[in-house]
Amino acid sequence: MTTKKIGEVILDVNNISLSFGGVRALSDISFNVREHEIRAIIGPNGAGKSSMLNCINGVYQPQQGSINFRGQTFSQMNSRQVAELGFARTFQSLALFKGMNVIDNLMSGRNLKMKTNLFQQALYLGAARREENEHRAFVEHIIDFLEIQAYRKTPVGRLPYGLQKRVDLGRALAMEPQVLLLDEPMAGMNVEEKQDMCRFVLDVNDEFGTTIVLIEHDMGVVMDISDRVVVLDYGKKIGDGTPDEVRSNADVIKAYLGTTH
Amino acid sequence: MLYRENGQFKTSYSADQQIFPILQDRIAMGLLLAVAFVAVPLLGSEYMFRAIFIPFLILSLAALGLNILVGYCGQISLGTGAFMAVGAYAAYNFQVRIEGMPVLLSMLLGGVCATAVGVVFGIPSLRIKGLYLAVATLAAQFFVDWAFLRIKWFTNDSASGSVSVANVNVFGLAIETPVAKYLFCLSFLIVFGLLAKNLVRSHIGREWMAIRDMDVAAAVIGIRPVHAKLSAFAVSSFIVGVAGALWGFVYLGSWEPAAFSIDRSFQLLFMVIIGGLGSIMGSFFGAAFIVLLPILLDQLLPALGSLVGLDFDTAVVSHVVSMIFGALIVFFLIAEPHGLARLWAVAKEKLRLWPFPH
Amino acid sequence: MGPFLETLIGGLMTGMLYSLVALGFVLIFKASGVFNFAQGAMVLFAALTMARFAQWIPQWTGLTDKLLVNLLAFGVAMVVMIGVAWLIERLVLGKLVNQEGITLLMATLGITYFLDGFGQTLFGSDIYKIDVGLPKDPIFLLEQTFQGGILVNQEDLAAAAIAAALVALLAAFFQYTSTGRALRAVADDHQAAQSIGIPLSRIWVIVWSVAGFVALVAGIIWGSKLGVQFSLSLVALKALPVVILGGLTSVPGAIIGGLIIGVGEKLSEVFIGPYFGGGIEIWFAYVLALLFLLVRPQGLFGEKIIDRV
Amino acid sequence: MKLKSLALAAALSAVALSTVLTAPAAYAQAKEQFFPLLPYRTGPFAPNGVPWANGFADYLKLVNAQGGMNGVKIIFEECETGYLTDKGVECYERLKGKHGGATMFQPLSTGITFALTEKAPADKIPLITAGYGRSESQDGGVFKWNFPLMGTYWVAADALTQVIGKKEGGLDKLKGKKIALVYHDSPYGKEPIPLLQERSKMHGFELQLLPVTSPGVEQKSTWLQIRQSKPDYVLLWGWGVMNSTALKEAVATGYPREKMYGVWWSGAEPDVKDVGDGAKGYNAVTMQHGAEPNSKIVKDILALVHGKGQGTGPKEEVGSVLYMRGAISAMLGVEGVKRAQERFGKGKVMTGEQTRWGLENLALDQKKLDALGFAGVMRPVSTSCVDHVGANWARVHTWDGAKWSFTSDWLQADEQIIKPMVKAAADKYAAEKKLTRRTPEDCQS
Repeated sequence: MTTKKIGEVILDVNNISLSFGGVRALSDISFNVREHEIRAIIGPNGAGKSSMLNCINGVYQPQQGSINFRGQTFSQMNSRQVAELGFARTFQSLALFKGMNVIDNLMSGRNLKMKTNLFQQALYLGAARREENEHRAFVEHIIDFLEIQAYRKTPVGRLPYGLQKRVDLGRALAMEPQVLLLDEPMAGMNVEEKQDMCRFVLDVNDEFGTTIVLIEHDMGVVMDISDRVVVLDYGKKIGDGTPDEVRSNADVIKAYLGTTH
Repeated sequence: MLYRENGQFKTSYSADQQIFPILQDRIAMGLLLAVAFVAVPLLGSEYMFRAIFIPFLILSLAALGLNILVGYCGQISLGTGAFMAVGAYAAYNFQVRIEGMPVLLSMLLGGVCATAVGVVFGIPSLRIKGLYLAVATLAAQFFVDWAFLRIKWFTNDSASGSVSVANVNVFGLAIETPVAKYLFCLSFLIVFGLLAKNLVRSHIGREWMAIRDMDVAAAVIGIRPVHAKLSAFAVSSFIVGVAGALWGFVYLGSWEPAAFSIDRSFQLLFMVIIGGLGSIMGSFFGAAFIVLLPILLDQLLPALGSLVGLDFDTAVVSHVVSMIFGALIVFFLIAEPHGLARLWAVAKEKLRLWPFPH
Repeated sequence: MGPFLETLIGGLMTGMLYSLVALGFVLIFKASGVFNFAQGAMVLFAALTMARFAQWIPQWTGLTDKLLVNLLAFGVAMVVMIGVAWLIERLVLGKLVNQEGITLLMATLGITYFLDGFGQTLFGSDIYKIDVGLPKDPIFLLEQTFQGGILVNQEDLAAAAIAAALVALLAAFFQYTSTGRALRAVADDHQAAQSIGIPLSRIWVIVWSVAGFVALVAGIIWGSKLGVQFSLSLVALKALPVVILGGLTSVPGAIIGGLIIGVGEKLSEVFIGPYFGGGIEIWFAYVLALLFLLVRPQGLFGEKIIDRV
Repeated sequence: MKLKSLALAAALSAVALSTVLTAPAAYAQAKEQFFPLLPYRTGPFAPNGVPWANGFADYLKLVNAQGGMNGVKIIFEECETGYLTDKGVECYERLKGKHGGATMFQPLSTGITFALTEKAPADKIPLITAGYGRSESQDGGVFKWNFPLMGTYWVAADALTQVIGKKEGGLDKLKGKKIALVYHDSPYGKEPIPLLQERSKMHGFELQLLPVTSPGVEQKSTWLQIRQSKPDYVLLWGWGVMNSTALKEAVATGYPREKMYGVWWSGAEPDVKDVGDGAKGYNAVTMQHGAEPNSKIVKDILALVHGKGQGTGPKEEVGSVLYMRGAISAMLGVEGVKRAQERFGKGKVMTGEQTRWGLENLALDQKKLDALGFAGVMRPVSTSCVDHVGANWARVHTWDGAKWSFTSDWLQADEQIIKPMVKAAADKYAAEKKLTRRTPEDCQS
């Protein structure tokens, strides 16, 4: 991991504030993400971690602040745009397409890249068929990578939780993202599953060189795999730095490490 | 025993993405088509064609259209009848106003008009969801009903507001005899069924299902809800509109808005529910079920009644029919939310594994 | 001016009745998250029961006192409606817990068809009379100010009064009785309600019974206006735009929505209708609700929905 | 899972069964003439549909009880349409082949009539639409198979204008008057409009059109409009529950019932009975039918049908307005067959084609009517190749709070007005359908 070269800052989050009705979810959050790094966001429940990600990929619209990605500045993101910029994301509470099987879930990740129009698809000849096949081939790589070959045609609703998490990751990878946002990828997993997931995350990071922003509860995991960590508490940023710095940060200890989770 | 897929290895993705990946299914399908195109026309009685097959085929088409919207894209609509009406009346106008207009073309154009209307009434779906949308689509139903009653232009100024079409013929062949009508509708259904199947297995279909299953996640992977929902409304209304044109031109021959009333919308919705939400096959099952059941009961109940010595008058029968309908809807929603199509799949699954339970 | 006021008043009266039906929707939606399409069918069923028993009781018992007969019939109808509520919970809702709204909506469509058929099989499909002695003749106000005066339909007046009273009653029920509070708790959060030991199934039976009661009252009023007949079940279609406008979860919404729709529809028909050849009120109500939704998707008083991920 | 397989079984067996059952038994009985019935005993209009159907059935039973049509017994079968067009078409298809073929159809619905008008010629089955259906179809030159016997809605509307004219003391007095038409918003309700517009042009009265959305339980705004525009008369083209609602609203807005005139669908007991006194003074046109509790025919039916406990409906209903309507409609069908037998052989079973000739050459003079027991009930009917209506006489009856009783003598619709309209409409239809008028030779067939 030490061998990995961390690049320039590509994502810069400036003074984001978000509130629902009266409730402040995030107040004045700023942090940045370097290319190829693994950036963790930690914090107790309700600290606003997921809201942070939701702001980045346009599910929520922050009231203040701006997000800068590779020199382009956005005050508000829209999901489509973000996806086109090369962001992909997984969800804390699974957000798979329950009615579809594994392949279709992963294929849906390729949607942005599929260009044939409605009529071509209706006829399903030439271009449309070719397109399907190309992307199917790519999806098969991901299936192999995540070791879920056996479940290709299973409706994801029927898969065990751990595997669903993998499919969720797979769908994100299918988008060939530059930045991968992971919302508690290991929540609710047993030790083996966690180890597998860690392996996948690290492999993605150095095989494809994908930049990763992840939210995680499990301190052990976070400290092991991430290069830098942001700590949120009650919507405020209380710490930012390498795992070691964060570990020794007084506020963080008070707010977070001290408490049990 | 014959129904096995082992030994059939897929060597290409296209092979794996076929509509019927299993050889036996393809054979069965082939046989079915042969029966539909050859055997039925030879054997079926006129009553069967006029009273069962033709309405069945046309309503299956409509159900297919509705299923794309409700079953695949998850946008409930109680206004299907309206879109059928638009298709029918638009086709009628193309027919009577443009000299020498080929019927086939006017029907498709009818579908196009339905598409336009469908998209307009689909726009609310971008703002409002689920139950609210259901009510919004009722607006379409009532408005369209009214428009065709009130605006004389649509009905070519016929005094009574009901319209009738001249003898339908396609490429010089008159669609007059029951068999001709049957084959006409059948080919329509098969073509559209195929196109619909292709759509739902390509990326547009995945967009629809993504929106249906988890719209936020769909947005995050770059699917535009606007595009997905409106395209679903468009495709759905097009098919429904063509079905409407067929219903008017081929089945009724002469009609009034009441032929596309809100009851029709519910009937179609039931077909989709009972047949199977999100299944092309299901649309056909559902249509068959809902077309046949009342006819069957109509004739069965009095017979049964006379056995036990009471005679149902027609009123009681039709009330009982509506009771049975209601009960069945509930039954399916509880026992098998995916409808007959799912039962079919389950049966096939069992057959494939037979004699082993799992 | 006179005609306008007249129409306005007429609209308000009708609106009151719409609210009454809409109320049924809202109650059930609040407590069980079910968009109960069957409300109209319940109105018909209740009214049929009432009408027929009001007719049969004298035949069987020889009772002649109209008030007494009506009361008895009312009692019977109420019992029947509670039975219906119980059966619905038992056979349908109980088996569809935690299903999506759409599924439940469709289930109630099924219930609608069943009740329509069942009611007419039991009670026949003729026009039946409910006579609870609502006054029929019109009264005229301000005859000196406006030539011809302003017509007010006494029957509507009475109906509106009853409706208003009923609403007050229900409001009180929700505020001050323990059951009412329990219902509100359930409405706010099913899990929470269960955790503090409120059995959902019983709550649902109660809510549906209350809705049944509302349906019965609505049925009696509409019935005595129009005669009890199949078409009564169509008043549900008139109430839909009301609930949508008012917001599915709000009792005041149902009332205000009802009034808005009632007035809007009558004014539109009387003053705009002629330019379109008339008959516009049925869709006008819906379009009104629809346009409103585009501005405020959750309706007038509905709670805002936030997607959580 | 058990449930599921059960459902599957049910579904499959349903399909299987139906294919067996629904194939009509196309064997011909000896000496039995098949009369199909397409009533609606359900839905919003049931209250009017039921007595009609009962009268129809009872009359056929009476004919059988009296030995049939020159020895040919009638068998009949009902198929509930619920007034739904597609259901009606299915019924038609189901019944037309049965029992050696349907003699004729009486669809009892404008919508179904329109649909069947397209199908009947191909199947060679005549359609009797006595008093309803499409008005232009009285032109036998174009509508070979339609028989709107004893008048159409145009005849009804024309008669009503005349009555009102009389009341005002001459049609010329209608100048400057205002007549409102409150109509059921459907082809049925719209039928009278062209004729009334014609009349209003002639006599210079203003015609106000007030559509009521089906089924017509919501009429407040309609009657508020009437209250504001204060028409001198209101014509009610309503139906089923719409009629009683209209009367109630009239009471509620204080519009005088004496100035309301209904079409015959709005002028029967079910329409007024639950309004009771409120409807006192309300008038409606009748097309040669009406409450005739004392006529011979009613006595016969009571004696020979209900007397034997074979009555279709309740005894009290016999002789009521729509019951009589049904009975007369049935009678016309039966007489059509008898007339056909005169040419094609007494005591034989008539085909649809033969019956069509019979209906086209009906000659029901007073003598025949008296013999049938319709003395005083109706006037002679005689049809021809060009004229499929046979008679255009009507009377008006009035509700006195308890029963209907006639308040006008016989009126005849004005052919000078109707004829050209019929011809124009029929030609338009012929043009649309690319039909040519029948030739005189064809009339002989």
